[in-house]
Amino acid sequence: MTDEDTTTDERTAAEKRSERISVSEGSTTRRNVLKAGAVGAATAALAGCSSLLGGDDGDSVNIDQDEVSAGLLTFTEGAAAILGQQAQRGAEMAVEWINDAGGIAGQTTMSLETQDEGSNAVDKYNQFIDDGKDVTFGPISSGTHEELFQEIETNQVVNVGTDGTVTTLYEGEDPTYSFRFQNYDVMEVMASVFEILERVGADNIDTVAGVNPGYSFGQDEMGIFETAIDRLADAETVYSGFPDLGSGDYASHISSINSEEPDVVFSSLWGGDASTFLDQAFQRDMFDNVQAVAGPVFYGSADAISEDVVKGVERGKILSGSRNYYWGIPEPGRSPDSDALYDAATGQDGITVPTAHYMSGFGAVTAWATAVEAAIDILGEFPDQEQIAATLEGHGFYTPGGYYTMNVDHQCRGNGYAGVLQWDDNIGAPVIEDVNIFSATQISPSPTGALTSQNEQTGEGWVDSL
Amino acid sequence: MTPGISREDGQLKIRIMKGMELTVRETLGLVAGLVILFNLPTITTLAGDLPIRQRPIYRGIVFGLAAVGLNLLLRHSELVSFGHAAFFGTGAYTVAVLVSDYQVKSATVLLVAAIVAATLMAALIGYFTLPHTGLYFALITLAFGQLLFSIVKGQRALGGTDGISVRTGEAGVTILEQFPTLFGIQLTGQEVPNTILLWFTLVVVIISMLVMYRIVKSPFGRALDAIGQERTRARFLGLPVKRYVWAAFIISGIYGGIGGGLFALYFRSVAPGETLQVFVSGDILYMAILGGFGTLTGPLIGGIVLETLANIANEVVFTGPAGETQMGRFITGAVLLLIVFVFPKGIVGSLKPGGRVFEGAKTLKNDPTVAGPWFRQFGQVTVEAAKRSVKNVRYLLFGVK
Amino acid sequence: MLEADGLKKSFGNIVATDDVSVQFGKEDGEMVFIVGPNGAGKSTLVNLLTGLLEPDEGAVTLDGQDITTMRADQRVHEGLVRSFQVVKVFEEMTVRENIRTALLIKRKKTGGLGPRAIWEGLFSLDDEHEAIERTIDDLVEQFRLDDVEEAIAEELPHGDRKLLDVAMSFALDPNYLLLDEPTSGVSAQETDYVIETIVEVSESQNVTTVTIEHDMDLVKNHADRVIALHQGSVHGEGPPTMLETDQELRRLLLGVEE
Amino acid sequence: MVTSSIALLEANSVLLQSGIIEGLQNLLQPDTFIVQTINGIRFGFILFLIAAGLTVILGILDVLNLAHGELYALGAYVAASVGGFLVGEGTAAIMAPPSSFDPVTSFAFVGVLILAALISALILVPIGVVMETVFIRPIYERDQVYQLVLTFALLLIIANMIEFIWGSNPQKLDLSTKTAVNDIPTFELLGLSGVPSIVTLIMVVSLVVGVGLFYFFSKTKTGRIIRATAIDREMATALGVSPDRTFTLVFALGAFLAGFGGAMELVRTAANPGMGESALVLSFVVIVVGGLGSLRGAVVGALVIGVLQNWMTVVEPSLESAAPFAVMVIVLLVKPEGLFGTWGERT
Repeated sequence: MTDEDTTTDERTAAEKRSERISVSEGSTTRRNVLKAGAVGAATAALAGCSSLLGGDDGDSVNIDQDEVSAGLLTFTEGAAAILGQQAQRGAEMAVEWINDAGGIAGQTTMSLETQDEGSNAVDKYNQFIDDGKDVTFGPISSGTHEELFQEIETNQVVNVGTDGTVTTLYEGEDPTYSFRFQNYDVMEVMASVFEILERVGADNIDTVAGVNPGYSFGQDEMGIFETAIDRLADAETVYSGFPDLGSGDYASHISSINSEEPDVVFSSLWGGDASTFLDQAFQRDMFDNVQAVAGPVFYGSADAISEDVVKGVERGKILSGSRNYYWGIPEPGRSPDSDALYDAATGQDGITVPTAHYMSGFGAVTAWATAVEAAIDILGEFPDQEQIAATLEGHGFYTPGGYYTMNVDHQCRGNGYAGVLQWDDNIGAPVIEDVNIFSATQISPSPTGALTSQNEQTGEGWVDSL
Repeated sequence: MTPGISREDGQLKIRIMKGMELTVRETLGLVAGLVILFNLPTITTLAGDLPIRQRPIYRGIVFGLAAVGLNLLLRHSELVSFGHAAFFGTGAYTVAVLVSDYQVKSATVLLVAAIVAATLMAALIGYFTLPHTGLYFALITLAFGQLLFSIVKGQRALGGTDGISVRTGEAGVTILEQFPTLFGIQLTGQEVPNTILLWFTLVVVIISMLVMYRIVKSPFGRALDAIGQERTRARFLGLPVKRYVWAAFIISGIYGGIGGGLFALYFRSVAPGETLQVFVSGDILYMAILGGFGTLTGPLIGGIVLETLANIANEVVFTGPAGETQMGRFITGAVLLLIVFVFPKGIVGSLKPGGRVFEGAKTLKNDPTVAGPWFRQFGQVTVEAAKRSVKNVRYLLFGVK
Repeated sequence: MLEADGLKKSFGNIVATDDVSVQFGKEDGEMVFIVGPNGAGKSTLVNLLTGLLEPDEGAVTLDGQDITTMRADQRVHEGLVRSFQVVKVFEEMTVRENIRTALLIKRKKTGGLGPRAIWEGLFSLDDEHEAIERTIDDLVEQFRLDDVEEAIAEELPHGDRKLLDVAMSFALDPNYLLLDEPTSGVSAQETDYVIETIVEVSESQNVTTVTIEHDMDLVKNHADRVIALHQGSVHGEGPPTMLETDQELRRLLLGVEE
Repeated sequence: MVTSSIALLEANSVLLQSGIIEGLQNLLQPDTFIVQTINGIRFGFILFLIAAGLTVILGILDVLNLAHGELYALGAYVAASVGGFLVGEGTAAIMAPPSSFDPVTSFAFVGVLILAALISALILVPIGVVMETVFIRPIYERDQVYQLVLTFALLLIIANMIEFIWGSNPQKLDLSTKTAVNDIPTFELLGLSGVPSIVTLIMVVSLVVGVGLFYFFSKTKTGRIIRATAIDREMATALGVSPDRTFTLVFALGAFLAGFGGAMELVRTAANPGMGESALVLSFVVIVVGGLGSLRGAVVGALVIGVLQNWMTVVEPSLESAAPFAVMVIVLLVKPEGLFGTWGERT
């Protein structure tokens, strides 16, 4: 127990903050340093509109809501837990920072309960609702997200999705309560496509191949990739394989690629599958037969990718995307918030480096909390679900990873990151070097923040029109 | 012969319909069960934090209905179907496709369509499985089930692995208005519409159970019993064995189709993993055995229990070498072991006269001291099994002296 | 007329029946016994005659129709009925239920066993037909099973199970009844009783009964005609006195020379 | 957004047709054909190791062991731990993977790797014994549905225990162990690139185990006793054979084979939570195609399914997972007893 616990409610959040910082300054332990960083970053993270922090002048409104409870659906079990664990830790970290800052608007603390979305996810979601959760976050799976979407609209409690990549999720729909922070798959595929064009050059690409997971996500990604690479580089797809999720066997696909010798291989394999695929491709000399292998989500399995592969493959041949977040941007040292989040995350159990999924959890919580603050600022009281939903539409906010906008189509957009996968001996994990930052307008149909009439253009239609 | 009360061999019997007479105990169980099910919404609200939820129980009811159908083959024709998800999935997908592609919204029409589709599917698959019995029957039904699963999950038009939503997707209409209707009532919103659909489902289930009762007590049911017990003899008694088994297969498929159709209406979304996959078929089979495949209501109760159990068991989390792990599958497995070794007649079968729980309770009531020997016996069996394993491992590793 | 012409059937290298031709009249109440040493092809012949096996050569005709073209239930409808060497009754049913199952076929008068019967069957209970219950009463009495009529079949003594098996065959109202060793496994005292009951009922119902039997005394006492098989061929056919006069047959059957 | 699913299905099937012809042309290019066939054979060998245990247990014990796939998965997980301990970088208790090819050390390393696989498979033997003696033995005489429930219960328990012990992240050996094997030239010597030596290793070792299995059943006394028990349980008992011990031995053998298959597969790929389920379902296909209870059938079935599935990834990837079941259905309809079935003849 530290003396923080004895602080009384009369003091403002700012006072508490400064006090804690001073406490940490007096100590050299790692934990306290982390905490100092964390608090600094929390200020920034929640300062999307700096005035929202209210309370700075000790004159906050009384919003009569001491606590909100949130539910997070994510993969805590099974092969996909490699992603879900990051999302969960990210969301937990965001909640921790918010509470360290005294809560939303300095008053309302958050609690977070996590459930596995692997089986009967919708049941668990409804359990959250039955339990009276004020907000829900998640899920990761695209199939679950589609199912959940209509439940959310029925229940009328705001949900901010962490992932759920399908392009079509909100197309042709008119969602009110359902939002998605990350992983609109057009964005990550287009980031990969532009990365490929940048590194290999459109003129050097005649043929492409794909190995993507054999379910809706993989088929979606490959479909978008094929269209885009055809429009932008006039390249032909010579091979397209869809191995089952978790099959662990890519021999036949790699053999096919070796005999076709395409210029570029595109693979949206993720988690353990991505690292197994890279291992086997390495063993079968696939990298000798192609100019580049690009994976929009390779970096999601940063913890599992083999050092030998990354070191053994010619530099620049493995291109990896990192969706809407990469911890190395802005460069370490240039943003205290980003550094603080990195330090805090790597201090958590089971996280070597925070990946885009870490940010999907962190960002979803931040999106909601900052929107609630914005609403409180306007209303002077705690908003109801409809008001939160209305505020979230078009809401812009900062995270340590950068600025994001929740568009009117309920799809959040931010910068996309992609670069060359390299090994870093210092952190014992792969990193992305020569990172290209693609702006949201470059890689997605709707321009950031602009209040265009919703869904006038589908993701697929946009890619097709390039 | 109208409903009424009669006294036979000194026992009070309650006649529900012609040929259907229940003991007082059975009647009380039935009434209690129905009261509980019809009042589920209230009960789950009162339960508060207790893990009693309507959705898993509903899932149990509709899968249990499929298990009741499967039981017609299992109990009477003694054929083990390992592919019953095919019919459940057919019913569910029929509803989903009709709603999303053809804007059909009437729940009753959808349910009839699910029955028709399941009938056709069962007729097709059944025709090819007719010559087989025993393990081959199980494996060929499994093969057809997995074939259907593999095909469906590869169809983009059916949403692939993500499946499809059970709503029309009409433009300019809110999501809530895109869902099916029952007798003109919009089946949306959490509280009331789900309750209406639950009640409707329970009525469908009651009718289905009464029909199944008539089927098994009819000459046709008798013929199925005969075919199951001694197929060759039945053939040489002039029973058209294949035609009867085919008919039974179709009827059992229809029950799967109704279950699947109701599933789609309630959960509003259909995906191959939860309606067509081989382990869904397995679950339907285990529901029948868990509840007691020698009984009419057993499979339905087995369904409710298995789903509720899985729901509760997953709350149990142990911390192992690799961190926190949900122990749901372990617990479900342990319960299935218990059924195999201690209560082979299943839940309902064990509660009936002659069943283990019923007789055990009677003995215990007469002489409470038997509990001691029971525990001792259980201990002895466990110790013996352990010794046997050790001995066998020793034999294998070091040879027999 | 049940007629076999030049039946040949082999299993691998073993010729079970070789050029066997036999005839049986329809509903003439004749008691025919098939005799022969083990491996003579008696059971194979019965299996061929009832369509359980298909001959390699030759044909079996029932009233002029080749029986391999008929379904098993059609053969029963045409009056060709059999029992098995190993008792095949419905073990988990009572005696009455067993016979009631056999009597299902009687429903041909009310719609047969086709789709319509299945449909109608769903709307009637199994024990509704009074006429059928009376027939069961008669059969149970004829086969002296009345004191065990509510017993589960698997709990009956072996002799009673055999009788039940035969009673079910008679319930089908056969024109030709083929019995594969109805006394196998039955105790010596019960054997007489089983055979006598069969003969009694056969005669009263004018059923042509073809029985495989090992007990020569019984054959002598009850047979109208004897067919002797040896190594798959018909060794001889004639009245039961044949068993006395044909020395070679006596040697084959009894294994002794006098 | 809403399109008639029927129209889409039709469009789909037209696409499929043109794709299949093109795919066939791709497959029939000599290099592709040879490499894909070798891949298929390797997969077939692994499938054989799994299916052999399943089919022998089925043929002799008359039990369809649904937990068999989990024994395979368990083999892979145990091998990840054992292999990591024996040959892992930094943890190597025996020897670390050599960094470049050198005949003596490289082959010695392969030997240690095989040893690790053998140890892993041996660890499964007592597990198999306990499964048989404690759980399965009491229910031999019971209705077949109880066997299905029992072995399914064991499946659930083992799968949950695997997750309890190893978690849900895939487990694999260091890539350097694989590279060390791949550095040894094998198919390259035949002028065929694209088949890493690890595949050769898996094929050779599986082949040796497979031949050993046939030798065991046809030439050794124990093997003959097992076969005699399979053919006539009563006769074997009369000859003084203890069926109990035979059954335990057979089950332990099945567990060993499945575990060994898992361990060999781990050398090439990673152990993951779903691997048991898919292996189980594919082994069903193998033993049905080959004929229930037939070891010869398992060989043929495994190779047919393994090779066919690999060809299918080139011809029409979307049919990859449906193809085995389509084959199974066709075989069951045309030759219900399987290609080498003897099962149907038993009563």
